[in-house]
Amino acid sequence: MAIFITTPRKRHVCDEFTEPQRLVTPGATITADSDFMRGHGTYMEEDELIASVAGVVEKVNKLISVRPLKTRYNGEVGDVIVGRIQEVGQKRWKVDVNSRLNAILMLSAVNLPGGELRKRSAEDELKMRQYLTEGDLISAEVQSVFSDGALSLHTRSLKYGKLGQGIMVRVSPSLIKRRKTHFHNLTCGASVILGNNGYVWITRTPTEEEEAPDGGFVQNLQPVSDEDRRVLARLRNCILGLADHRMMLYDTSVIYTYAASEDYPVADLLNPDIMKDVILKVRQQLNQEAT
Amino acid sequence: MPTDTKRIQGPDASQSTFLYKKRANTVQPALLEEGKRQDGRSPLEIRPIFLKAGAVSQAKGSCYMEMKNTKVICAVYGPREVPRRDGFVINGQLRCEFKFATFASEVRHGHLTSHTEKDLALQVQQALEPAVCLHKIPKSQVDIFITVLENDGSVLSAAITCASIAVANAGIEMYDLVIGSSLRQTGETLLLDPTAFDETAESESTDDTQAIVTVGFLPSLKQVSCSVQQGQLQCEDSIKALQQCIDVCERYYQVVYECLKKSVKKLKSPVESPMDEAPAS
Amino acid sequence: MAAHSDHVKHHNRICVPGEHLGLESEYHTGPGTYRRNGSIYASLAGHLCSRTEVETELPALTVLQQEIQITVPRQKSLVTCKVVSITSKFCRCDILSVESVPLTETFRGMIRKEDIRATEKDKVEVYKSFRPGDIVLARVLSLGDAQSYLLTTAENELGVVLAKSEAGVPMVPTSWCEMTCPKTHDKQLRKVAKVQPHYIAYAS
Amino acid sequence: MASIQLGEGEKTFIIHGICKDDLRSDGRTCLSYRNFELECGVVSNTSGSARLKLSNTQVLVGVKAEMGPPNPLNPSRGGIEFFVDFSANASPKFAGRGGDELAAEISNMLGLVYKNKKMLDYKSLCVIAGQCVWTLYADIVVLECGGNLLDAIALAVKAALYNTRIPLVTVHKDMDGTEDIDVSSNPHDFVTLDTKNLPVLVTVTTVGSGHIVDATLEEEACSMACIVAAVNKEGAIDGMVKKGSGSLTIDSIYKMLTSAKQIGKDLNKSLDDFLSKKGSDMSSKGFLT
Repeated sequence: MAIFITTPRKRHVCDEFTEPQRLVTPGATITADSDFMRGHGTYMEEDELIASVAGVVEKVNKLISVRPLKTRYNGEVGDVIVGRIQEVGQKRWKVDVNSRLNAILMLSAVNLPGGELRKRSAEDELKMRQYLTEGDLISAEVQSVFSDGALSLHTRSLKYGKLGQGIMVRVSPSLIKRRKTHFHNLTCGASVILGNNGYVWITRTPTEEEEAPDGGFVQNLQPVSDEDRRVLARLRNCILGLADHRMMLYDTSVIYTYAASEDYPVADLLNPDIMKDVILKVRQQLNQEAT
Repeated sequence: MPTDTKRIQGPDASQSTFLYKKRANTVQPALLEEGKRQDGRSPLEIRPIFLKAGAVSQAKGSCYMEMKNTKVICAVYGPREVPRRDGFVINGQLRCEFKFATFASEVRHGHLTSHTEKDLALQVQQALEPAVCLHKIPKSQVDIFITVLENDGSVLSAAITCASIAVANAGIEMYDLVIGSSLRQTGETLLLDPTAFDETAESESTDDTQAIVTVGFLPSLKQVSCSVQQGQLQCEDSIKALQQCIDVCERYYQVVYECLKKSVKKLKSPVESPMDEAPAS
Repeated sequence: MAAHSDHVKHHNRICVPGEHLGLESEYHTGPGTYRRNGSIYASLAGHLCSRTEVETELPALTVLQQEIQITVPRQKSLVTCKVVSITSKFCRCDILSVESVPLTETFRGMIRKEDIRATEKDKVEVYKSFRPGDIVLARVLSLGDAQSYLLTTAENELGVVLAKSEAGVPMVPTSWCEMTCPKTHDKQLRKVAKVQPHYIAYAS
Repeated sequence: MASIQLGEGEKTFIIHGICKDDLRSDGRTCLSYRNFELECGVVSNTSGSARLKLSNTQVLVGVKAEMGPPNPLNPSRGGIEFFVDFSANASPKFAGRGGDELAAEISNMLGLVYKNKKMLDYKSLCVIAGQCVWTLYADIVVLECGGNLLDAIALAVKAALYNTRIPLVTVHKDMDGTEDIDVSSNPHDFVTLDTKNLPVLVTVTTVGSGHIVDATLEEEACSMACIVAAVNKEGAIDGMVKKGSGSLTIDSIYKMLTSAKQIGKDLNKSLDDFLSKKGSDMSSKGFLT
């Protein structure tokens, strides 16, 4: 089996890549006009509005803010996130959500096995590690944001809960396009959760009889079929390819990339040159649609 | 090497006379003419071993092991609480410390733990981990301290055997014992249980393969928990050497078994035979 | 805590970890043994014995080391501990022994306010139940977190078994929630344990 | 390694993929190696250097040749010393002394392999027997710590040694018999090292009942044991260590070693081809890629 060694390749800038309109660096003056209101990523000094992060200036009426190019996840209420349990504490789990601070999932904010409206007993408190333990992945919704920026999560809906077999990939949270839904059942037989925090969960779409409303506490550890596995692996490589080329992630871009990648075997997608071709195709397709 | 300022150091530039003695000599063959080794053993002969469990009275478990001039002592303490900084670990942990006494080898060892010693400690630890029922001692750690009193080759294998007996002696639940053995291959010749001389001896022709293989073996599970090969071997020879080592481990098993049996008996009636020497079959 | 009615048979055999003892179809696994591939193996070096608790069931194979068994606190085990500090929400203590086995090194434990007693949990106050220095009999609730084990005294038999007054004399329990100093006749509040005869061995 | 935690479901998914379907999460088969980027001569102040990027793992190796008194045990032989530095850039966990234990483990493994006299022509590194020899300091900086760190380091070390240029020295005898060392001032007077016998390390990781090479961090998290074998271009095993807290049967060790041997031969061939084409190339693209 041949192993290819290459010299480092140049970061390719796509021909059709248009530089964002107003790119600023920290310290750059955005405006000296005092009519505007100060938004995120800016500060005032001597009547001038100055950027505090590197990013794109956005203006909504009088409000000026800078959307950072690369950032940790800044949660907002209602966001769908995918997170990993870091610590089991007293009546709460600490969850890594790619944010500055670990998010908190209270025992009272989860659906426990045995009914939605069940009262939480002291026994549940002792069995917390049996429900969710260190390393487990969950999907959840942001319930509230604390004053220090830490998030409080909840999984009080059957679509949220513990995640079973599948692949988790990390991308930058700024690449996730905000949509009405972040749960997508794709036609290829897989489901993705594009977490607002940049964690993407790829799994097999469960068949109807499998879809048990248990919040994922009973895990199906049966082997996934070879076919499904190939689909998931392809999807993983596609999503990472999109992220590598700084393309926004949403259902259409993922579906297009998946379709475009089908000319190649899954493992070949690891080759940056092939991936580049695939992405180029997707870019053209998306541009065509936009016009 | 960092020096310990609290102790009186020898002169900076001192060297052991051993170094000069060695330089004067030419290459010594691993085997003497009549096919015997320097210490009179034939290549496939192992040294008699002496084991005594419970050699350190303060420790939870301990063992002393002697293979002619290789002398190793091991003490086991715990299980005790895992230090706070290590975070939550549901399973138990082994922590191993390996130290050569400063006078153990021909060249003096430093007081501080060297990289080699840390590496040996890790090897022993990883050799024992599969054998100890770590889930039975949740949130706890077991400390294993190994001191080599005299180093005449095969220290790693001796340390593994010694440590596993000490852990068993401490009454910590184990799936199996771990027995170590090693061999030295020079060209076609296999030297079982090599002495320090055998380990460094060179064969006449420099093209010959020269390797030391050490194995830790779980005799009941029939699995290998430690395997270190130093030097070059062909893939097939490497496996052959491993198999050879495993055979030696099985030969040691009876001695280890008797030693543990005696240590259990002694707990019942302490006036039984104080020494339990059992030469390897 | 083996009941005396058990039928214990000593096999007069010493075994070492990993030694094959018998088939799973013939025996149960008792302490000091484990099962693998349908067989039972020893996990300790010690004497082999089999114990039949119920006539109809298979006998359990056990390996006993003559010396005290190595133990660490486990879920549901009975522990003796010494109170180190109290706060309004919980009480911290050092676990001194597990069942009847004294530990060479202590483990950290914690009794939360709500685990102090079984009834009227909301009226419990930590300082009215324990004081630093008290010797307490407790049961392990769970392995807790990285810091400490979670303990409970929410049983009549559990609670303070030994407390010293300010005069330095062991106090005498007068009710389930009060102790008196025999020297100064000072009364102090405690969650007192109703000491059971078979627990005494553990606490001593 | 810089370990990560995985949930039960993720682990099961990875293990089934490897044992059942011979298909890993990124679409590779069990015994396929990822392609990687390699570049030689990246640091100007070294005698030889190389940078290697294997997916999320990135290492930089600089070799400095220095002269000094020899080890009294081997007076007429030069030597090589390894030092691994886990940059805190790779993970804040490595700040301070955080990476020391892992670093010692890796440098010991390399030391164990390079101790063999046949690796390098240590005799040619001798300037004046008993007085002055070359010592090669191979310093390894781990810039990014993804999976399969050990393999990446060994590959980069071999590339850096290929790239190493040792200044030409001549020894003069004075009238009174004392020897004088003269280092050539011409930068084009140098000798290179013979790296044809140098092995690469192949880590074969057991996952469930199968084994894989070039494991990712996630796959490493599913494994209890692995063997690290040094394999040279002929496929001989130049050293082997079992790592991790699991145990293996002799049959699986045999299978793993056979896989390691095959992969090692392929790796060596690819690397040698690459180096003979690009290895002495000193024009570096640097880090701005």
